[in-house]
Amino acid sequence: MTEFLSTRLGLAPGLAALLVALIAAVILITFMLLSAIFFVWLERKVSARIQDRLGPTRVGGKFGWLQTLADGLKLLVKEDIIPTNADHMLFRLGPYVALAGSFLAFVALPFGNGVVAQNMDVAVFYMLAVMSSEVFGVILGGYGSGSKWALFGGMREAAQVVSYEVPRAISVLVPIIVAGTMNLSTIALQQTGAFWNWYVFHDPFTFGAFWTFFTCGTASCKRAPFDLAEAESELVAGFHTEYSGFRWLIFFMAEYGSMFAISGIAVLLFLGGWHLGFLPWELSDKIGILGNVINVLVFIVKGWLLVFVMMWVRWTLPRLRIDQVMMTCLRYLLPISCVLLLGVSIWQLLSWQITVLVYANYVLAAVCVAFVAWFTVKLTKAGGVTPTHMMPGAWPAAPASGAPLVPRT
Amino acid sequence: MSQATILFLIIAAFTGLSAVAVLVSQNIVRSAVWLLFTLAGTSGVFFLLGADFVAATQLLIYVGGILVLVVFGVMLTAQGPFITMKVGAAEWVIASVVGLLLLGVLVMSMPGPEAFGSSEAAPANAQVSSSTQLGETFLGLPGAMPEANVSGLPKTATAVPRTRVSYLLPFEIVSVHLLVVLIGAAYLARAKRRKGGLP
Amino acid sequence: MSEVSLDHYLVLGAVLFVCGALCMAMKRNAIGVLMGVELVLNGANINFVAFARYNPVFRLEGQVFALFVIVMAAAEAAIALAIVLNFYNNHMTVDVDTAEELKG
Amino acid sequence: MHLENPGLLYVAATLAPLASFLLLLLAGGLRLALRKNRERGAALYQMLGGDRPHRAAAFIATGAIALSFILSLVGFVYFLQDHPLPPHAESPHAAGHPEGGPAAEASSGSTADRWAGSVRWAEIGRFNSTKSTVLALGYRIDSLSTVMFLMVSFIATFIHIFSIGYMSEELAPVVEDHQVHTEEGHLHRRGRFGRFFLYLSLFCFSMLNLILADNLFQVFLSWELVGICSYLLIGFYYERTSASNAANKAFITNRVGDAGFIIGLLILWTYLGTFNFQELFHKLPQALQDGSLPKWALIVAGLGIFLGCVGKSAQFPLHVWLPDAMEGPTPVSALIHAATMVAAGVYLVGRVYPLFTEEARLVIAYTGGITLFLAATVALVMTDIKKVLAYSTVSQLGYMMLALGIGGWVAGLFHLITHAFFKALLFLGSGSVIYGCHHEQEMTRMGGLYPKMKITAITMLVGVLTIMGFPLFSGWYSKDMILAQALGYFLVHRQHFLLLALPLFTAGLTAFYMFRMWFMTFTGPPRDEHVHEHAHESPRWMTIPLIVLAIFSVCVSWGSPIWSAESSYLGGHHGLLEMSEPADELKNLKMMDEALNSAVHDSHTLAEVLAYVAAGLGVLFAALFYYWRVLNPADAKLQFAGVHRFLWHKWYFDELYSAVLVRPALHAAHWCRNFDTYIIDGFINRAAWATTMLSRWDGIFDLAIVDGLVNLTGRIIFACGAWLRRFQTGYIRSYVLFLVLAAIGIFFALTYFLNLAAAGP
Repeated sequence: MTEFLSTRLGLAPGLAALLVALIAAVILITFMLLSAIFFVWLERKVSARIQDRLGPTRVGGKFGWLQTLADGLKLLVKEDIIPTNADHMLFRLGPYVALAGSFLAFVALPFGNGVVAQNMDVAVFYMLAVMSSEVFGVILGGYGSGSKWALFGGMREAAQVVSYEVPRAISVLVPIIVAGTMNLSTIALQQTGAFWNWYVFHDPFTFGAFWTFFTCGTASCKRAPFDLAEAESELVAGFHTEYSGFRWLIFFMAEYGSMFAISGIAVLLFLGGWHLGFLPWELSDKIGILGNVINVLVFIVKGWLLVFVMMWVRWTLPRLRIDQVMMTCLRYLLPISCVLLLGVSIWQLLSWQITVLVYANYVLAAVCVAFVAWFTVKLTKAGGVTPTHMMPGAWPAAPASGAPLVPRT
Repeated sequence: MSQATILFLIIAAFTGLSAVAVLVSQNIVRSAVWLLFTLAGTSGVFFLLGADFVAATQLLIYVGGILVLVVFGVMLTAQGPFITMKVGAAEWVIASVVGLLLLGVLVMSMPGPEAFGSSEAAPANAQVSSSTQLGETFLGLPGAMPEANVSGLPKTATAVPRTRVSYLLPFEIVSVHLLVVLIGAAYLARAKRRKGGLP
Repeated sequence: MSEVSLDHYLVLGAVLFVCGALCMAMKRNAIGVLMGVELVLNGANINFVAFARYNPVFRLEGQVFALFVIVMAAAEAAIALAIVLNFYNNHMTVDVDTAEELKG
Repeated sequence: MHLENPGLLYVAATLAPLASFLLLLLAGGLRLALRKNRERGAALYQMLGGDRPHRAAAFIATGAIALSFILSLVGFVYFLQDHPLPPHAESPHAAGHPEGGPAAEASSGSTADRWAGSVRWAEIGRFNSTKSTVLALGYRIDSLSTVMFLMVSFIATFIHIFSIGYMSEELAPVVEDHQVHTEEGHLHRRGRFGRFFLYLSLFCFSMLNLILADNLFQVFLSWELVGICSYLLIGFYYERTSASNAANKAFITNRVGDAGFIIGLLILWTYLGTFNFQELFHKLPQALQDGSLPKWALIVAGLGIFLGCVGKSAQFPLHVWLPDAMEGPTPVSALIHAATMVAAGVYLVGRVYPLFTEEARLVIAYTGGITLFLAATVALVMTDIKKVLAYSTVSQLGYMMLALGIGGWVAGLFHLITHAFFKALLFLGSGSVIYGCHHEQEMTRMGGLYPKMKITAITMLVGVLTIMGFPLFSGWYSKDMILAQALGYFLVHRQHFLLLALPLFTAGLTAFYMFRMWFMTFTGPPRDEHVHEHAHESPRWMTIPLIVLAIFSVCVSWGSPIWSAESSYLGGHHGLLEMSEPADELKNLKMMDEALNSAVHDSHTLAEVLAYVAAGLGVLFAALFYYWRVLNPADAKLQFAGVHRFLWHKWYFDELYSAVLVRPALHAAHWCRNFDTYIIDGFINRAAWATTMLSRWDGIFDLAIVDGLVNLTGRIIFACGAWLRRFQTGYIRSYVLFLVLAAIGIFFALTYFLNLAAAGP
């Protein structure tokens, strides 16, 4: 593209490169914004459904799918308040630092085969590094607010994120050892083919590493049940207590952006990247640009699915205590991830000699498919039934007339 | 003005000014923020120099780790009055003079373009070492190991037989060192009851 | 200035180095001193990586040394922060000028 | 059965109490050592009696002394076999004497060898081979020894038995001493049953060894040993001030006597070079003749040894300790301070009788005379039952000394034997009374005890009658002999009529005060209802010795015929004691006074009559005062108030000694201390001051010159350091600046030198 600009349009090569970079940045920003809008709507609907409510229904016709846009407009016109005690510079700087951390991660995130802003050799490493600096914005915001609630939130965030970075990085190493590269595009291309080629099914350790990574990712995105930094029952609203309007919005964009970035890494490392999972070849190689479009859509849907899982978890599980959060990391996730790392190294060494191990992915994939099938059947069967019999002591829905009111035992 | 030059100028200015801001900033948290920008800029410089891995490491460890720790330390200890920690104007003057002297010395002692022969231009991209090569060097794989030339002898000197060096052992030493240091730090910073009880 | 040369990077490294040294000399806050140390190390790192880029002989050593320096900086920061916390526990401040017990 | 060396029986008998002593000492010491950690040696500790004093100590000691008695009894039988008594028909002091005739010489020599022996103990003065002197430990048994030995071991045995009962209070683990008051009330201490018998055993050994000895040095050793036993036993209740004072008094008083004894020993050693009695007596005439031993030296030696005897036997100037010695337990009073130890002085005078010249003997006689009168008068007014007996003892000892002084060797020693029995009896009787009255010693609180303690009363009456000289009781024989001797002496030496008057008068006094004691104790209405109510007869451990001693007090000197004093088996003509009278030695020294002997022989009947009269008068007055109560003792006391006070204060001897001896001694000590403080210490202080001044000058030199140099060096270095330390500001930031400056400086220096090098050739 740079060549196209410089040769056809006669731009200076340096200027052309800058222009290309600018275009890529705009696309990515737009994507982040749009996905954030979608996520907010999704979150409201998901939480409502999980809580037996309807959620937004009116704005934008059906399903209230313009509700987020309305909210955003409202936030944009709200008064921007900076507290007197706040450190103005840090207070202003905080959201941008957070957003920058989140956004910079997208630079190395491949959406499809070659659809990437900067194809880096150390893309995974880079993304983790950049996303870990997102916390700095939170800390700055928390400290700069001049409020103790915000300070507490920032401190918790700092402790939590720095701690969770360790098991997250180690569990990322597990598929990297299998892949032998840190280039995300290469990793995704290695998983071409049916879904049993995905790294999550590669061996038991990568399977475990997926869950570990996803848990740590949830925690580093400060999503529930690890959202201690904004625990409203304890800290009003945590680090963004004093924020309002646009700056608050930016924090949320950063959060949803990093949610998608984490989901994207998980998809690329474990879930086959942009591959559909049943085609034996790389789609873009066969049908060109259309294949690329399909790949990008597949990738985005996969990412959204994982984001949906995060929301699902958020509205299902209660929040942990701060000491439980730290204990979960240091006492469970860290040893587990270390064991996984050790195990996958040994597995890789052994699978050179014991060829049976190479076929472990079929077994794992089959088991998972069977489990999902069984679970789906169970879910469909249980659907629509008011589970009164699951609540001992509850009255039956409609006691027969004249029958004695006897509680079920 | 190529793209690399522009980028270099932007990033170098950003980094250098941030470093100066670290120095002159009176608020320690602001210093930390400027330090963050300095470090991030340094990482950008590394990217510019083609050292992706070092740059990412710089980001991960410095920005994500050390700096958070620093801010953490600031917040843990930021209760005392900062006013008393001001330094006098005389010190500023002395320090500036000394700093300028030092800068002058450092600039004067630069090797200059003729030091390494034809090095006025950066080598081609092909010669930039990839992170894989770096990893293989750390692992001590025979093909990837560089020739031992840490002394940087000029080419005019008589050729000395060069053996290849491996960084596996130093790497292990450094990792053990890091572990020891972390344990030591945890021990040093563990919660201790202050003598005489709390005020 | 048509092309970026080694000297430019070295000047940048020198600036960082001088700023770090002055930071160590000027900041009364112990954590400020620590920041100065980090700046000095970064200045050195820039030099290492620049040499690695511009001198084919140093191609890998420069980066390796930069990595070692970064790791050492992490260790140093951990220790230094532990020391600062202890210092704070003992002196109720992080002003390094109060640590003058060894004054001659 | 024939023994080659029957004298060894006596040696064995002597050593038996020593074995007992050592055994008890070992056991007691072991127990004391174990007491601190009684858990570790629990078994052994409990076997040794644990915390509680053990009765076994008494059985061991009593068994040992009983063994001594049995051995001495066997030895006595052998002795009698070897030394048949001469028939009565033979004239006195003639060839019939066992050691008299030349024919008997050889046989007696060999006989004497069988009854004597010695071992070398130590050699003294062996500067060259010619002049070395051997100190020997030896024994020599003659009739005096056997009789004394028998008497001592017999009385000691029964006193041991008596003590088992009397000291039974000491068997308790904790004894409360009612006479000692501390802050918490009465003193509580451990029982000392075993210790008592430990001391008794040591005493028995020492006393028997004293009797057995064949040389003066051994006698002196034993002398000191019995002295220390006496000291320990008087101070047995050493927590009581009176007891410890009495013990000290006895000990110190005896030291005065022993000083004389040592002087005598030294003189004899110097001039004769031996301590052996036989050798002494053998060398003496020769030495006197050739003038190697001056007469005055012999007199001094005799008086010196007599001074020792005065101390030990509580004679006139040194008699003050004996009444106080009654602070010890009553069996001790009976054994040591009545029967045996105090008699040792008399025994020694008898033993070395040939050493006393005419003048010395006169001194002895007068000393005895004064003593017997003095003590008897004091005994008149004493109300403490044991004090009465103590003064009685002193008085009787005076009789013995008197008898020895006027040539009645046999009479004196005869009285010694009989007195031992009846005085032991009396003391044990008094002990029984005291025990029965719960340690009440004052006769003024007794009275009417006869129905309560008949055995004690009757046996004590026997003792009183014996001491009074009632016919056929043993005291009658010996006292008659003394009075007869005195009468005979008076008839020969008319100027010494006091030596007759005093014993005669005192015989009456004796009867008076003894009956006074008996009447006050056992008859009449009780003076103290409390004491009377609680009085009881003593246990059998105590009454049996009383009965046995009473029997012996009566019949110990019987002979055949029984009514003739001269025919007493023990002390009569050709009796047992006469066998060992040093008649030959006296003859050799021309000291035998034939006229006196015949006079004595003739005056027996008259003496008897006089004694009867005196004693009868004494009894009569005692009965008038205390039995029939015709006369009131209180009136007498008022009428003779001055005399009574004089006697009550024991002739003011204690006060006299205090004024004449004790206080001057204290003043002298004070003066000596002052001399020490002001003169000697002053001199020393001056010397020290001079030394100090010298060292001060030395010190000034040291400080100024030597230290000055050292300090100057130090100060220079210190100044350098002080200047340099300004650069160590303590501020880290300054150090960083210095560092940077140093780097800059090095850079410029390097550049300069490199340029120099480049510019150089």
